[in-house]
Amino acid sequence: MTETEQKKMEALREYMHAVKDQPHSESNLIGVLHKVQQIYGYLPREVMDEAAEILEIPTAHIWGVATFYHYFNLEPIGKHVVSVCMGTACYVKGAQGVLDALKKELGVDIGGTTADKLFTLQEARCLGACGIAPVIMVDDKIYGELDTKKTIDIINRYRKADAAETEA
Amino acid sequence: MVSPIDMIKKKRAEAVSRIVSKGYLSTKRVYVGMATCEIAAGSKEVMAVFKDAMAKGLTDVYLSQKGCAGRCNLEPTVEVVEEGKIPVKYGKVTPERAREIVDRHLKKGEVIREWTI
Amino acid sequence: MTRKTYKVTLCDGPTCIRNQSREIRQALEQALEKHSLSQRTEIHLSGCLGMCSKGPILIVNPGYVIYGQVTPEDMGEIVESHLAGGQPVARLIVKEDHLYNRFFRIFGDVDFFGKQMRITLRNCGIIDPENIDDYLSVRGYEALAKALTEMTPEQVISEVKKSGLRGRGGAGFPTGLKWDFTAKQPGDEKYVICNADEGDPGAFMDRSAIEGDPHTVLEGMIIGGYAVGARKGILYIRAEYPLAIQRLEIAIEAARSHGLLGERILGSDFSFDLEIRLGAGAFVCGEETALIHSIEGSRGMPRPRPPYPSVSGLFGKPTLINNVETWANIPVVVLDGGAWFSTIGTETSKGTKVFALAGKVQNTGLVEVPMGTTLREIVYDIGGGIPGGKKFKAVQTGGPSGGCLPEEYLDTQIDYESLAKAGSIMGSGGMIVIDEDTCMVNIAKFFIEFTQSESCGKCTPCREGTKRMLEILTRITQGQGKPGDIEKLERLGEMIQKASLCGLGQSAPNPILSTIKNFREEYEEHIHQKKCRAGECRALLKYTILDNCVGCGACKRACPVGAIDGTRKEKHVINQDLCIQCGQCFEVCKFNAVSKA
Amino acid sequence: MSKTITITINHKEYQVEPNQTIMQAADKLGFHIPRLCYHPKLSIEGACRVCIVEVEGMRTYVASCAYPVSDGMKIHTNTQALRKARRDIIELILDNHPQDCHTCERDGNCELQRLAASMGIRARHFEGQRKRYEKDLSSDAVIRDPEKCILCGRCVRMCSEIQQVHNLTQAHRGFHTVVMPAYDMPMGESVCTTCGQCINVCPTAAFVEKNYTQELFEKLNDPDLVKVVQFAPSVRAAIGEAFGLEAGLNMEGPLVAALRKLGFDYVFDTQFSADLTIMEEASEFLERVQSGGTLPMITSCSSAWMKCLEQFYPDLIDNVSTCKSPMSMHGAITKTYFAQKKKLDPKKILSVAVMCCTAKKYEAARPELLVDGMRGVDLVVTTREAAWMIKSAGIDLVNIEPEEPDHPLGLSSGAGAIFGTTGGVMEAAIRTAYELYTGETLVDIEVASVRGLKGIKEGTLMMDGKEIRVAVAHGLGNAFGLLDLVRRDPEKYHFIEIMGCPGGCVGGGGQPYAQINAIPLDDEVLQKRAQALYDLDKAKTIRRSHDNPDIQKLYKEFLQSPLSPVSHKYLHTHYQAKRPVGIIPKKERKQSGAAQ
Repeated sequence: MTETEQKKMEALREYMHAVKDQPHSESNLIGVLHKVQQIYGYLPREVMDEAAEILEIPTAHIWGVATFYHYFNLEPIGKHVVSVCMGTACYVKGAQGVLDALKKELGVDIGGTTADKLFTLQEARCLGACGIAPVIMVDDKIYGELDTKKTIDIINRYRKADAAETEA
Repeated sequence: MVSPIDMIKKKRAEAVSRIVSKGYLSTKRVYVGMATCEIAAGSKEVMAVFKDAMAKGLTDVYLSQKGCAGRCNLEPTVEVVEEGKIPVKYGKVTPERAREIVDRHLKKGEVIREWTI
Repeated sequence: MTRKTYKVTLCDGPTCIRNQSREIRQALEQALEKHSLSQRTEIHLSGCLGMCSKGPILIVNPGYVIYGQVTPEDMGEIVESHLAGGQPVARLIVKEDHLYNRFFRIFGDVDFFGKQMRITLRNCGIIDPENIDDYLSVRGYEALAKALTEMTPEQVISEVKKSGLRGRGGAGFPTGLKWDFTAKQPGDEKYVICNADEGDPGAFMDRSAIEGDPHTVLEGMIIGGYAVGARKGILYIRAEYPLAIQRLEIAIEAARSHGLLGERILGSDFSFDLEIRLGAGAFVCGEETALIHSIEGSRGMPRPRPPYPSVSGLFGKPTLINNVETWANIPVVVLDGGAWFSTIGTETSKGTKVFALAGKVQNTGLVEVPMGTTLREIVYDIGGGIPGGKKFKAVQTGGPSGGCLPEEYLDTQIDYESLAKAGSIMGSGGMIVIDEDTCMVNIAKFFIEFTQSESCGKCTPCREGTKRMLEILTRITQGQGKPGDIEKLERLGEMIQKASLCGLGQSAPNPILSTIKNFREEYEEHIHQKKCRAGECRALLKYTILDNCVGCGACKRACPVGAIDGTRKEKHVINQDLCIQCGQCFEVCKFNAVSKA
Repeated sequence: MSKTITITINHKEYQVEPNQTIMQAADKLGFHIPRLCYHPKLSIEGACRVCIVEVEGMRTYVASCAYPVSDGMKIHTNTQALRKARRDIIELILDNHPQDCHTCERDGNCELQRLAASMGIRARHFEGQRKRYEKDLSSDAVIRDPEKCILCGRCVRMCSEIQQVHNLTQAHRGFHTVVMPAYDMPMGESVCTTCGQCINVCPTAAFVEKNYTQELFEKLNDPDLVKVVQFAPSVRAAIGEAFGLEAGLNMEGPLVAALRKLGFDYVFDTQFSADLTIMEEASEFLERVQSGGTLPMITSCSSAWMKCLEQFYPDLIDNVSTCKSPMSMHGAITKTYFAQKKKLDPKKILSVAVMCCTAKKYEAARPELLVDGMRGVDLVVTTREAAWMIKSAGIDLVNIEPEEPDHPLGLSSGAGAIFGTTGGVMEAAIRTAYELYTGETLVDIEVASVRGLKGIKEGTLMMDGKEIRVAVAHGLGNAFGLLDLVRRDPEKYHFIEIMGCPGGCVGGGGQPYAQINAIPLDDEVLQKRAQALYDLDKAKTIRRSHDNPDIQKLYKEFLQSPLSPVSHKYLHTHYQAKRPVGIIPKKERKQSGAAQ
């Protein structure tokens, strides 16, 4: 765990202790899981265990919640998250092709992380950029009006940037 | 006792005065669309151009953000409002276009017809 | 009080001139002189503002206060009260000001905005959503103040009832009635909830409304809390909307610091506070009982009703749930009255409706139209028709819960009943235009794929039934449809509609059943002739090499299954038994010698 | 009496009570609406949609288990359209279910199978992809087979609402929903207490006990082994149901005879060691009272409760009696005293227990319970397994000539018999403790305050002017409620009986499945089983454990006296705090729990 992670985790612990005595404290579970994911990018089991203890919520219940909501990652994710918008506007304008191209290029299925841990491929519902459909979002940057080639170019740009970073 | 209505009226008057004090009465008011869709289309970069221009001495402009008016396919949008004149709405504004809007419209008063919606 | 400086715009259009606008200007100047405001006020003349029926028009900025049918005699009062005293003259304000506000910003864009009417989105794209001053300046929180000053909770509810407002989340339940039920429940622990878990693929009305004007939603909820006797409100919003969340946070903070949230709001006895709770990617949480479970920190699975949330909702307490658009209408209803609101729209559906217009249409975007507008007006007048000279095929409303309406329904009016009668639903506001390039079987498959993956898994019909429907549709689009498949889809669809636990399941078959009803021949072509007229179903395509093949061999090299044969410089042939319709040959041919049909 | 309302079912008018569901009203009127996820003791799920009915004026069908009746309501329970819809629903469930009825453990006992038959399903229309999951064989007691699961959610509700163990949850969603412990941990490593109540309420074979019948048949044929069996009190009160007999028949004699016919050399009775347990436990209690030991003392007979204690209430370990359960005492005595008496090599003894319980399979494997390095009980089979073995061996339990258990470990008092029902251990202990303490005979030996199915029962007893406060809880959820009281106020009680299963052992996780149209764990059935044991007690001349001559002989010949060093070596055990994956050590368990 990095130092920042530790600090954030400490803050999260404080938050959990603070909400635990409020009425309906168990209702804060989803908020807590959001915070955990913000820190680690996914929900590590030890942290869910800790949440169970502090908030006094059965671990099985937390697991049920964590697996129900697609927003939560149960495994570590890649350095970049590539989300393909599969909203209707994007779909009608060819999002499936973009998704297929990405699957092929990255060699993973939806939810999968590449072997080099660089990309995780996800499906998004509507990213709200219907005007420039079809779109993908890499981390929090949106790329629009895509076709197969443009999509692969974007991926290659990230690869290059990462390679440069590694060298430096 | 002051009624809620009276309180809200006072708040409104104060709000208006704050808006005015921020230069609302400048000749030109520039509104940049800053909703998710606009930002996805690149409006943050556009906003930066206007901010930069003001930092570099562009005066008499009141810059504000606004939500989405619904013109998704023409985003990012920028509006230039001058009192008494027909407001001008630009669509598909890129940073380059924004710089030209600064130079031609805001500085020289020329409406760039081909980019208006 | 410090005197402000204002800009006054006077309409100088022909009608207004006829109605004494010149005299008005004189009277205005005199009045300004009298209050020594001449130096501090700018007067502008404008061209026709298009509000001739309300002319002469006088507009005061900042604040966008529009006065209509003013006379020279009114000038004294306007100057004294508004320009000197800061308070607009209520009796002269054009009642529909928020409807006409748009004119300030739409010159030159009349095609898109001309047929729209903006109530929900009255401030969207006009004010700075992160600045409460902007909202206050456009009569923000005045409805709340009005309710707290001169209305009892019962009167507020009666006004909402009078307005005829119905839930904008899709089902169209009368809002006033819902409020009434919740208000009549005993107990002082009650909740109001804003459902901002907008999840229809391709719908972004709520996000835009919150991002453009978060305070309107807040104000609506505070009024709702006052009306039903709740002290606490919760905004349940998708985690996927970070900007909307951020703006809500800013808005809540600002409202608190202005005494508009918290203890003793605006000095009254009414206390109320708001909290944001995040969704986490589950479409079913738009269903109210699932949403409640999610707020409670559980799996977002619906439960049977009754009891309805108005009786037993969040934490088992009476709970009022409305969606973003519904809440955004409330300040208008309270400020301008239910009677006025009910003049907009049709007999059974009042007010306006926001749609996210997308798909194969020229102007994609967010539109708000009065109920009663026809689909044709939206698609062609506002949307600008189909791009690329393509032919219109259908319009899909209501997202995964709705249906596809073909050309003959284009003159259907937008209201809850008419859309339902036509075989679709109002829904939350997704509107997708479909042209001839889109396969109706495939679009049905797209929607059921969505609902199937969003099914919570609780009830059998939805969990198992949608899976089987998807399998059948997948088969059909892959050329493996069998006689009887359509009937199976109908049989499953009708059962799922009637037997599912919640609205998600009950409406999941709609896209399939409506496309079967309206485009049955496309299904039959897929099944019997193995043909997809839109050319979308790849497996049904047939690739052939035309006579202009030069025999370069590019397709042969590209074919992953070795289905192409031919000697160099001679026409090549595709072995249809081996072809997997991957389309590689079509892609690589530089001579357009591969045809797909 | 509230005013009645008028409803119409299938065109006929009826007067019914208000404030009930359509299903409840229909049940009373003789309309049995088909159902699957509904269970009267659990919260309303409304998930399976099998119990849908048509209510005039409603756009959709409604789930009769959840929808309340109202005046003037017109209900249809059996229209053609409804029948078709229900049939399609069951078909959809079958389409995602293994088609292996013939080789399934619950063949003939399966609610889904019965429903399919009653719907008249004759063809399959919607077959497609079926879920595929591995069986979880990790637990010594409970097997989880997610492929057979139809997601009715009864097990999850049982585990969280009644037992409040919260081991099971529905994970993932939609078509991919699976019932599992936290993190999909193997059952054997989870917080599962092995109580087996999930098995009791499961309509299919998604949860079953780990089956040892084949192994047992094999060993019964091993000529080198001396085959010894004991059977628990409540087995005799329930096994008849597995043979189509009505609930509450005491099948002790036929069962003894059947076990002999199966090939056991000695058929003993766990009621004997129940008496032995009382000797030790009552003595331990008195010692604690007299010497200022940790009080309240809590019983230790229930194996599921033992696991709970170690996981959830480690702070109360000192309060729990060190006595082994009757089954384990029996095993220990079998491999020592009995072996010596019969001059047998204890390693050649096959010690088998027929139990109403799945947790006893877990208990028998606990290393703390080894007897001179051997397992006291080598194999545990449930009532269900025993019933199947008897049937499979062609033995006619119903018409068989009854027989008596063997000596020296088969004779029991009435106190031993009532061990099988909630409150029974307490009652038996009072009978002995009172006399050991006061030296007087307890006249009224039937302790009404600890009988019955109330969740937590309390009673007081005067012993030589000293007030002894006792409490009894059955079902782990009730137990947690009681133990939380103890945590807050340790002085409140002196002696507490805890049974892990609802109703005590008569409601054990290994008891026969509910018969056609019966409800698993139906209170009426539990009461009948308990009554059989009380009747057995009443019919006995010896009704106090310390009056059992074979027990007296055992002490004389082998154990010397209660709590003697020999007793301690063979009849007592110890516990230690455990922390399996997914556990939450709670200060105060949430009452409502999260039922989802």
